[in-house]
Amino acid sequence: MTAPIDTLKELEARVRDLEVTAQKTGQNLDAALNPLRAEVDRLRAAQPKAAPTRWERVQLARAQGRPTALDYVDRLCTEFTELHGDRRYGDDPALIGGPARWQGVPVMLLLQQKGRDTKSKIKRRFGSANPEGYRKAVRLMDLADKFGLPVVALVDTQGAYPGLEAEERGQGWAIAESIRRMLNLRVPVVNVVIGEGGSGGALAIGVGNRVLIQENAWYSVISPEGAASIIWKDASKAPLAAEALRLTAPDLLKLGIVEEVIPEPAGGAHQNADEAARAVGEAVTRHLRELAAQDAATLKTDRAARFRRLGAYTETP
Amino acid sequence: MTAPIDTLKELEARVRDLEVTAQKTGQNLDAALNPLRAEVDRLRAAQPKAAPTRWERVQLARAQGRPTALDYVDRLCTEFTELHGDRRYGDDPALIGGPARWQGVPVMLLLQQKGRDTKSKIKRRFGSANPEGYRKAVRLMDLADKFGLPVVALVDTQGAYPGLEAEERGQGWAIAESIRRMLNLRVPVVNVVIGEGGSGGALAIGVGNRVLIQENAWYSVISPEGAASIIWKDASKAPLAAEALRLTAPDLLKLGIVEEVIPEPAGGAHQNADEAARAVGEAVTRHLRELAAQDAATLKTDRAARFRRLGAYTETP
Amino acid sequence: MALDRFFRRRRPQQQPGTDVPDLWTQCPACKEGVYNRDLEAGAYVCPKCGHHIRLDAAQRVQVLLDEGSFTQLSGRVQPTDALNFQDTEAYTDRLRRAQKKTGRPDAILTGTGTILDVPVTLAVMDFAFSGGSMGSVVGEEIARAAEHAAAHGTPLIIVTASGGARMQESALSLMQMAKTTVALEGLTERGLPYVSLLTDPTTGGVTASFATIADVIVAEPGALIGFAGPRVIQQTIRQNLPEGFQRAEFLLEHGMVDAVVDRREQRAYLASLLGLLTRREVSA
Amino acid sequence: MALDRFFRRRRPQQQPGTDVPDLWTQCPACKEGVYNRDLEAGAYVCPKCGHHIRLDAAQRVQVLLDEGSFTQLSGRVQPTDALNFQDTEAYTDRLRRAQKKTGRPDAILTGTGTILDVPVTLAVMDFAFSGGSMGSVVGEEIARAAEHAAAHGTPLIIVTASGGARMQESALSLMQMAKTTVALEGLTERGLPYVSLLTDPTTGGVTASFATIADVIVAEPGALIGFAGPRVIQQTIRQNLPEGFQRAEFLLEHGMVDAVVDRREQRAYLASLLGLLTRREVSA
Ligand SMILES: [Zn+2]
Ligand SMILES: [Zn+2]
Repeated sequence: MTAPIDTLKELEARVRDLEVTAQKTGQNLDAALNPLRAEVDRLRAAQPKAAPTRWERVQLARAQGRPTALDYVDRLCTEFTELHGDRRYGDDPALIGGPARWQGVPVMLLLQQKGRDTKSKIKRRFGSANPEGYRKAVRLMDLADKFGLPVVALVDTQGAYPGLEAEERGQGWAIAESIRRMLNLRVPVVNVVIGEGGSGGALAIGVGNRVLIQENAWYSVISPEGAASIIWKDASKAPLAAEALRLTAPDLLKLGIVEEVIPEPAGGAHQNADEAARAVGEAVTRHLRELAAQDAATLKTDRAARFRRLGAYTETP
Repeated sequence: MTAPIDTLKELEARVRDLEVTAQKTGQNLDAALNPLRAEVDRLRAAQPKAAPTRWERVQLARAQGRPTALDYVDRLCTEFTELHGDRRYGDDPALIGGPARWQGVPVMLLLQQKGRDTKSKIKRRFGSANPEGYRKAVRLMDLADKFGLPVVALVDTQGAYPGLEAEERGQGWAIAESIRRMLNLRVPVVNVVIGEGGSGGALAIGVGNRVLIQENAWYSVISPEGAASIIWKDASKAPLAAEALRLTAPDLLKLGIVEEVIPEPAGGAHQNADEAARAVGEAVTRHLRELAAQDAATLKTDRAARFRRLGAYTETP
Repeated sequence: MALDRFFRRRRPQQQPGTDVPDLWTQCPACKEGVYNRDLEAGAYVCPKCGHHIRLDAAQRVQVLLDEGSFTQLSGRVQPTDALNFQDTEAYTDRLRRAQKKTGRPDAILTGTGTILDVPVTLAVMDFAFSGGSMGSVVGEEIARAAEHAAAHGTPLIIVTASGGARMQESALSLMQMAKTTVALEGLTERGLPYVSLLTDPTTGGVTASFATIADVIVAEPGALIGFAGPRVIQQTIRQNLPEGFQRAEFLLEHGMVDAVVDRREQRAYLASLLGLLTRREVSA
Repeated sequence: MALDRFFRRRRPQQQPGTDVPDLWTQCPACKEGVYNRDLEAGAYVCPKCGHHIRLDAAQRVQVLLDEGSFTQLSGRVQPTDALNFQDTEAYTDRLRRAQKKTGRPDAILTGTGTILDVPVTLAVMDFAFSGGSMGSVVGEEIARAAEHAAAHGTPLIIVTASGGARMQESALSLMQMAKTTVALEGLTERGLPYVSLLTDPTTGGVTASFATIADVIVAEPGALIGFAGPRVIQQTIRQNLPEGFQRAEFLLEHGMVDAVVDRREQRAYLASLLGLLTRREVSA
């Protein structure tokens, strides 16, 4: 007996396989992929709307057609001026940014951008940044600080890029420096996890005054597949790992790691990007407005205190 | 009629040729070179001691066996802890540094190091730094500022390295950043041109509170050979260019570009490195002592004012 | 090409806003003929191939600023031959020739004006004057422009075009790299934006000082930008340089400039950018 | 090798300063036998091949600090299973096993002491405890050590040895990267030096946070140091990694660490360095 949900999973797996092939070979397979994607969307829309499991949320966070950072920027910002380069080595298309007006308010944007079609996904390494990306982020944060621009950072990455050259050029060093720079900003910082929040690569631009997360986004120290590989030596046990990792928005709210969960349209953000963007826009603008009342010193010390207290331990006398 | 000075010039030319060959081929020709060098030294010592021409001074600044930055450090510093790397890309052996005690006083050293034998000269690119060198200098200046260490910078380079990769990684950007960082330091900065001071590559670590120069060192916007190539399309006209460029220590003192000329032993610093080092050590220590009395704000504003006023122009009403 | 030569000879005499007597010009890149009226209306970008024709300082002001908004600051500072420089030609004669050719004391024009109503202080290097080389006058005028911007609370834009430092002033010209950096620090202290616009060519001491410490660095399409010149590098590495090396697009790829902006879009780009970067006071 | 295994089994039980019952140990690198007395006297560096044998936290304290100068700070903060983590083994059982093996609550030991009479605050990660993974306790103890150093005006030294963040605490362990960074800022504000000593292996979240923002970064010879682990990189690039990749010497060459210092010279190196970096007040 084949339930509709299994057909969907089967199709989703085929789409993923084709995307991997496209990435490996560099071929553009959109012609083949797009009809499959459309069918996947149709089946998803038809699914019953029970509260999704953790693993289902992970899949929603990765859903074909889920709005990327630039999809939100397109809907919420005017005058986005992308500034390029780390002034040292290169320009990373996986982590981009620049000044913009967010629903009219001047801000500095930092965006992990996965790409919208096969070609741009490959170019942007599916949002996995190289050290250059984090060093560009530091530079843009310097500008934000200098010109008093609040920072809005949209997090969406499975993690920093685990490449040989990334290691040669100090991936760990670049992430650490980005974390430190963000923690030291004298301007308001609002972060939103809009899809995947994978490990240090996500945290690098995730240490703001307010950390928000979309309803179906995830945020964890390791991807479910990575955890499954370590625990069970079997990446296909990812659904089990997703449960164990407590990586969903409601989990994170409970743990005090995020301030707010931003609702998504029924069936996920990809079902209605405009509606998803309205919710994200409203939440960020509301937090920016609250933070605008705080002075530079308070912004920094409150942010520091927020992260200083995170963690779970007991203490013996 | 072959005067001794011509024999000397002939031998010097042969030494240069062999060094070029060694550099090109990567072979170690010291076995052949060292006897020649010894003879050159002997002939030089025997020369009459008339005030050298500008071109003769340029040759003294390049004399085989002239003390390098590390030769001064060996004689004047204890506890020199070389710190490596720009934390971004690489470690440059042409521009090195770290904390040390300069005649007992804790300082941060920045050194353009040419190399002492053929092998190390090649490794250190004859003191021509890559962007990594200047970025390491910036990092060390950050540490100096943080820990209140005066900076002592020994300048000795024909210029920044004009390589393809140096351009790719932003040679101009790195030099500009180094100039800016040094100008902003809140600690005393003393610079000494100890041999060649070529162009922006020298200025990058040359913008301190007191700029000193050894008697036979030169400092100019372009090398005599470079200027001769541009003016006469003929690098062998370098002696003429050296005259035109007013690049000697006495010239620079007259122009207000340096505060003090440090005397060298008769015949040049290479005739007696210990004596040369005593004079450099004394001068730097004296200036450090004077600057120690100034507060951080004064150090920065005086340094800024020093460079703000340099230049020659008239003004119409 | 006769017309090409004619164009180059004519250009320095053309004053912006005056009637241009010759009817058309040959584009140095695609060799097509272009009506001068179209060139001027199109910011001196070849409408056939997009080539950005080199501008003198007056043309640059005309292309960037709102019409009639320019008020000149520079002009009183005059070069001198402090070193009595011995060359194939006396430095003073070289200067006189360049002054006659360009109508300015040296390779720099500064002033104030507006870009789409955004007030700015503007400094423009003039490549037509001795290859835009930076001597004491260029350094002094750029420093004064930066200080004017800081004192009057406007952003600063510097348009670079330079072969590097001016040999005939030796160490004095070298020091201008530090002088300009000192003056620009005043903008940082006041939280005012400084944008550099790198045009063809920008090399040497200018690249290694004020041009590259801007808050935002914009480059014109195709502009040659670097520290060492291509010939020097070729002599060092003894091989040919790759296609597009040291061009604006190459530098964008290597993370060195924020954007490569078509000259026809620069006004809109700069006005929007400066609007966004104008400092809002961070309370306390 | 039986002796090798025996050595590994014995090591955690050895207390520094106590008599070592077994007479010799096989070096894991050169496989030669070395007298334990010689090993201990030589900072656990193989006298035959120079291999730096991994140390547990107590051994590290013994090797670094002046004898008898150590006063422990850590020990009261205890791990909990906040996520009720579902694994092949309960997280609480894993913790109990590691605690029994090492005799500490978690993978960290902190305290104060002197190095050649220079007072320091010291934090040492213990790779023997769950691969030195960083969870809430490690983060909290490092933060407290940094705060202790800032409050008491001593330099801070952190010795890292870690496979990365602790999976069983998921996002809570991720947040320790930020927590430790916040606490270290207090040293910067007080102008106190922070030196990290990276030992074999240091990877993952530790490399991407406190380990690499030190004023001076020292590495032990041969130590594996990186963000992504070699296996993950190999899966990404689908080719073999070069010899020496991610080793201390490789990182020195790539500009990432200040020095690679032999363990037998670390005390002299650190004492001199800290003496030089101790902030002299800049007047006013
Ligand atoms: Zn054309
Ligand atoms: Zn051994």
